Amino acid sequence: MNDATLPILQVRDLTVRFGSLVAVNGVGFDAQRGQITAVIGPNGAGKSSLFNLISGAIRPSAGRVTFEGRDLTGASPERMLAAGLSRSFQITNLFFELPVRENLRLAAQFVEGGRGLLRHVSASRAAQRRVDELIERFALHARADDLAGFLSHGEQRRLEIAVALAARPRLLLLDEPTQGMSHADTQDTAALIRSLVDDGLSILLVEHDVDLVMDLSDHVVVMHQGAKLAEGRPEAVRADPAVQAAYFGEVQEPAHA
Amino acid sequence: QTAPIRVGVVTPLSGTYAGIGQQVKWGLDLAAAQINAAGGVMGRKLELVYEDEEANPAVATQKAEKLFQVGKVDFLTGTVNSGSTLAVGQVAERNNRLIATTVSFADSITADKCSPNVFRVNARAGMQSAALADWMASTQKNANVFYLGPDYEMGRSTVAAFKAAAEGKGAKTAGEVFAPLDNKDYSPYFGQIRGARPTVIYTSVAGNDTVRLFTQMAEFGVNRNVQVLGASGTVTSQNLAAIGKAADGFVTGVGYSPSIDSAENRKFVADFEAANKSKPDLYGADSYGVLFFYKAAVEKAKSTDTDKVREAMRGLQWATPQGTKTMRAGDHQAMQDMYAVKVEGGQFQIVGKVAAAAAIGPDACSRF
Amino acid sequence: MLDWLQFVLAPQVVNGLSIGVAVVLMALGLTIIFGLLDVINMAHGEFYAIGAYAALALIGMGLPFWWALALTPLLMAALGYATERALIQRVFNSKDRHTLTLLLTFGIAIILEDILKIVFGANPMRIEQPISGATEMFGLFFPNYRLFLMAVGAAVIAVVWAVVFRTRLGAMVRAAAYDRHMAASLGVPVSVVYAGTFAFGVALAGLSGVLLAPIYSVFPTMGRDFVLIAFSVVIIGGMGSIKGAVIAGLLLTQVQSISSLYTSPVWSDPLLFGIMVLVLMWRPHGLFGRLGHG
Amino acid sequence: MLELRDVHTHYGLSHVLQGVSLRVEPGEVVGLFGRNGVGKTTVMKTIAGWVAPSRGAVLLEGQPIGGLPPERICRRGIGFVPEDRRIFPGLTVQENLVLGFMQSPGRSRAEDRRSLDAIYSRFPRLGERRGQMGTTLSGGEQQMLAMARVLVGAPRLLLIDEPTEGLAPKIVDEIFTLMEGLRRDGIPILLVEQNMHRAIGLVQRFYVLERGAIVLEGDGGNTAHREALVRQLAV
Amino acid sequence: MVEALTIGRATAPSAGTRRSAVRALSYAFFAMALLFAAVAATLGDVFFFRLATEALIFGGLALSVDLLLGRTGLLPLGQALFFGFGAYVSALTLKHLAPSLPLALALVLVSGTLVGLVGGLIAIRAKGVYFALISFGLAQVVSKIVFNTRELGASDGLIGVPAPVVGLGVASLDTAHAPSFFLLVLAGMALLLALLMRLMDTPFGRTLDAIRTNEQRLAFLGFDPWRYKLAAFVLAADIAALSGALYPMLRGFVSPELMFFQVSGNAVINVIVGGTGSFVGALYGSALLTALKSVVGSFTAHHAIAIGALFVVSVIFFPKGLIGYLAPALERRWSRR
Ligand SMILES: Nc1ncnc2c1ncn2[C@@H]1O[C@H](COP(=O)(O)OP(=O)(O)OP(=O)(O)O)[C@@H](O)[C@H]1O
Ligand SMILES: Nc1ncnc2c1ncn2[C@@H]1O[C@H](COP(=O)(O)OP(=O)(O)OP(=O)(O)O)[C@@H](O)[C@H]1O
Ligand SMILES: [Mg+2]
Ligand SMILES: [Mg+2]
Repeated sequence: MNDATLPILQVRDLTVRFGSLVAVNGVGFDAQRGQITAVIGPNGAGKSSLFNLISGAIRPSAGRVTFEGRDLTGASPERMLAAGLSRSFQITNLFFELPVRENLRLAAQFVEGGRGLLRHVSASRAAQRRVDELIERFALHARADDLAGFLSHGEQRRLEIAVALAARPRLLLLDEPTQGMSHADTQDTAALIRSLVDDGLSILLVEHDVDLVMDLSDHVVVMHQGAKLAEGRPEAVRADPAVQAAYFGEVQEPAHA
Repeated sequence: QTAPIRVGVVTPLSGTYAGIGQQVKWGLDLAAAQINAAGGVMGRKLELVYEDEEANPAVATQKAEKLFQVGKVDFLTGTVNSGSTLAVGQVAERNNRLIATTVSFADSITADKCSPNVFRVNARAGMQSAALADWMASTQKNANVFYLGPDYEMGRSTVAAFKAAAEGKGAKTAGEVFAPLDNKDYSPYFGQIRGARPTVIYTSVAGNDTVRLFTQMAEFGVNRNVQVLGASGTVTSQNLAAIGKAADGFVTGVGYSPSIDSAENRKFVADFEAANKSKPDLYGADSYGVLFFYKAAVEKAKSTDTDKVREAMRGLQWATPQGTKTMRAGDHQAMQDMYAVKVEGGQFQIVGKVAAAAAIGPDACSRF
Repeated sequence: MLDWLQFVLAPQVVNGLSIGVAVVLMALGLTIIFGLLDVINMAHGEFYAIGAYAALALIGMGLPFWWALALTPLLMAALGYATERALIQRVFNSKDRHTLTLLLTFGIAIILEDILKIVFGANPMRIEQPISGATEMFGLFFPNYRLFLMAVGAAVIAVVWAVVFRTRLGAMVRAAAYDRHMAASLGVPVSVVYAGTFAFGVALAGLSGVLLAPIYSVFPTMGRDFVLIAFSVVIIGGMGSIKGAVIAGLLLTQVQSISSLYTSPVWSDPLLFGIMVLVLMWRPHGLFGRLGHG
Repeated sequence: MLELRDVHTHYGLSHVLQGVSLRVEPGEVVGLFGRNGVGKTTVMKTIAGWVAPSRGAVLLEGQPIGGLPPERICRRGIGFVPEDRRIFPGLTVQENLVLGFMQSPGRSRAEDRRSLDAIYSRFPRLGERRGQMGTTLSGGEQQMLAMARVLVGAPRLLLIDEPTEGLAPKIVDEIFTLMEGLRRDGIPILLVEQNMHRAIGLVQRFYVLERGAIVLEGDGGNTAHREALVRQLAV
Repeated sequence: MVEALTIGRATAPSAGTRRSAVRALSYAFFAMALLFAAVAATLGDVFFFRLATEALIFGGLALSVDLLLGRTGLLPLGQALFFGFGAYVSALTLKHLAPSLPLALALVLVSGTLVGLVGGLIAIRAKGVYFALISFGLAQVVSKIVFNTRELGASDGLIGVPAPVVGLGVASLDTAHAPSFFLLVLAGMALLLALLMRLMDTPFGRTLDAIRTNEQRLAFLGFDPWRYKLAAFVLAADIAALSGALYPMLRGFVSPELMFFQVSGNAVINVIVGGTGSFVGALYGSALLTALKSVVGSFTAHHAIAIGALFVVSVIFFPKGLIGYLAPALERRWSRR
């Protein structure tokens, strides 16, 4: 099952409709193990919707999601996580009324594998270690005991990624992780993402920071109006005239209904 | 001894039965004032101590216990819903004191759930049905009765009691329906009632529900050419004004009516109206009477000691506005004449009477 | 069979309809206050009672019923406005708005009910029907006042709907309900909007009180169980949905009315509740979601 | 036009702004830069009236506005586009826009209509989705809506907090083009933006905020100042 | 979202001090209760013992409300259903099976779990206000059924429930003896409180806190919030039922009013006045309000106004409740030293 040559995630013909709007329309692609796959596209192209489908937040109208060879189409978020797939949110989604440390502890609880549910929290050694690791890695020492709601936007974005990472997933879905981060923090985050891959994690990334995408990713999927417009290596995608027209904006966008 | 005799009153001054609690209070206050003005009980004044029970047995027991233990009352009365009377009866047993209800009419209180510490001075449900069924049999040949009750235990048992009494006297049953307590609109049931073509409608709804039921029956013309009968609590002086003309012709069986034609009652009604700007109803009258019951018992026992007073109460005869009552020793149920009263022009008129001995029914208490 | 349709079923349906309109009027005030302000107004039943008593008092002063009908909603709006500004506003911005306002209005309900008891006494009272007589239609006997009630109810519902969804005022109110800061920064006078909305809901409750006083009696706790039905209607229809309140209100009263032909009314509450649970299982936010919030 | 003099702002006990002084002159676009959490948004909120300054003065054309409720500040002509967009969820796109009219009461229906049409031709995407609920828009669409909503009210001064956050390059271009247009129209703007390299080309002057205080002020056109800015923020 | 959090605290108090302040206030509660017992026993009182016992029993109900409201973020408006259920099961057991406290409690626990499970399966699906109103409706329906069931005494309730004697090894404790029963209930509540406070420091308890703050995100952390909510609901039902089981031993009867909204509403009031989320606040609130009602009720028939006003005032001016103000005050004192 953990065949290293097999794509970690296979998406086939994924479709979801909201009323008459087809937000994701027959999208299919593979994400390779140990790589960064980026999904880009204009606003409203359906990227977050695609993430919602893959992570189990919404059920697809049609199509299939296969993770490490297992069919997980329409599975609930907690099953997805149990399978090894975790995500962050474009709109910060934290336990705002709980301290930073507790946000991380909750997220890390999963590494205990459901044991010791009724023992004192301090008995969850593995989870505690994981929390300390994350605080270290995301430089959150100074804010560890503050409520998450009191953090600035940028700090919250960082915590958002840390929380998604806590359960030690094998595939991490990041929805615009650097949104609202300062230039310096964006650079730090890029380095961090790279180090995660070095540690063996596979990443699916939605980003608008094109430089970052070109710099980081191994494979790029371009979405436009719900459908897949192109995919390939970053340079190839960037050179694609259709992508330029739809996304980069050098050419005027053709009128559409 | 000249310290006052303290009588506890646990009665609903708020909640669903606040209207009844009001009559209870008026009756008791008037009686206490008169007894004290006339020299009290064995030279001691009566002092009433009130507690609100919110028509909730759980609150009633707490308040009763408080009166017995902290208030040091010698005797307690005032409970309205039978649940409260039964529960407070237990508290009385535990504290070795006596209580009397002046309102609760569930038969069980002086039958299968009787208690040596509980007395009832008012008429119970069975007595009311007996009087009313008797009147119906004498005025209506081949009565065809439709029953409409509020859908809870009391409403149902009241209907059942009257139905048994009526069928015993040869009446037929056209149908029966139970509407929820606090029902808003009775028009959905009118279809059924019309279809059954009854000559008599008997209802055990009470209080605010009666106002709506009667208003709507008049609105839809359901009561045209039909005799409407009901329980003693169906039309009372509290809701009569609100019902208005729609109540005319209604007949019920009660143990008291302000129109009882006796000197005692005329004086009582006059005093009551002077004190409270309102006519007494059966609750006011029976609550008024209970203090004279207690007074007579204490004076007979020459003591306020529970055992002695209980002995004195058994078989005691005492005067009330509705005539002399006798406390039956076997089940602590007062015996009294029963009346059929009819509403005419907004006034209760007596139209029939059943003697106490015929109305009371058998003694079903086996605890003492 | 035809007889049954005409004399049993048809009157039942039409009577159910007149109750339905009454329930919808109540539910409308509740759902507007909830949908737009996110406040569960536990005192709604008491405001309904106050409406009836206000009319009673006005009529007692010698005014004709129609004047009372027109004046009462205005008085009630003033009362609602004052209540909101003096009390509800104070907890409105707390993060526990739901709970706190629910509890607050619960406290207000207790106080109001007792005040009514002190002022008017516990005994029931009644307002004479301003329109008497009945109309015979298709062999059906139908009181005129109920026909009037249905017409007024329908008109009020239509006006309310139009105001909330077809006017800028409605949009303003919904925006202020969701995000007071952003709305304020767009120039919406939020405090006034909140109080005005609450006042409007209270006025609706008061209006139902006056309209129903001639058929139902007037007493301090009159609103208590009526509001229960209104609550179930609002839940089934979807809290905050006007359409939902109307449809659920009419539907539920029909179910109650027709089921009363066949089953004991003991089952009327469990039936209502069963429907509520089933609807919520199928659609967790009621039939028509909600209008104020995401 | 707008001036902050030694403004201090607290959230409860935490002292976030510790003496901020800045100016925006008529017709001027001013940038406010700084790392995450230094208090940029707090400056905006203080001006817009979402939080009250605990000390110091906020002056609009010489008149104090510090501590006024947001609706009064808005009526004075200050339009605020907050960083998290704050689209009203239960409202359609059109209803969100129509609310913007509240900023300038007393305009005729026809004028409102015209400015709505103008906005739809500037943001055709919003026109297409005018009947859709505001929050079902994608992040970028929501940002456009937030900008558009303030613009329909024809504000005299704009506060814009991170308008390009999460937007595709093409839309970022559009937003900057839009802001350039506003600058040409002479509408003063106070802009918070992380995309410094783009923003520096737009602003005439800029401030750098650090731990609740201004640490650097510079001229957008001055190369030395620009280099100082980059140095300040890269460290 | 963020704005809403500003009021009051600037930085989160370190979890440690907050919890130890609450703990100190818990000790204080039980110390005061024992002091009360000592005074009342010397005076040979019975009424106040019973009243205090009743406050504790309803305090148990309030604890169950706090578990749902203060920790899990679910507002139960029908918790009296389980309280009344426990009371009826206990009364029937004592009356018809055997006058044994352990037997009654065991049966209540088993049946309470079942009923809680059924109720939970119905109510937990709903969120927010819907949950509140569903729980309310559930209690409404069941109380009406009890009110109409002749076998359960219908509106009259059941009277004549015997007070059992509890064997405690060498000694035995008569629940009819007011001081003994008070101490027994006090011990029971202390145990319950300790268990609950401990529970909140387990991953299970912390997950409930997380559900309150952001249920939707929890699913993406590998938890199924529904299961946790159901577990919390059943646990709360058990706590309410066990508290209710003690009631008939105290008063010797049960009546359908025990399931009415009044009781549910009072439990919520107790929690709010005492302070949500702290558990011991529920006990403080219950003690405070029981005492208040007993006093005010004797003065005027319009005590409802007094209670309503207290309610309005505490919601507006002290929304955090007694503990919500005492605990931080205590912390400030500690940190100054
Ligand atoms: N729940 C929903 N109901 C209706 N429409 C929706 C819903 N969710 C998303 N949409 C629509 O689906 C389209 C795709 O949205 P999505 O959030 O996936 O875009 P995106 O690619 O992530 O955009 P951005 O880069 O701006 O975040 C948008 O037009 C949006 O309006
Ligand atoms: N509501 C609040 N309550 C308490 N502290 C807050 C609140 N909002 C912000 N803060 C704190 O105030 C400081 C400044 O926050 P602010 O949002 O103004 O920063 P910012 O410069 O806009 O950051 P970013 O670039 O991340 O948006 C931060 O440390 C933050 O933790
Ligand atoms: Mg997106
Ligand atoms: Mg910011």
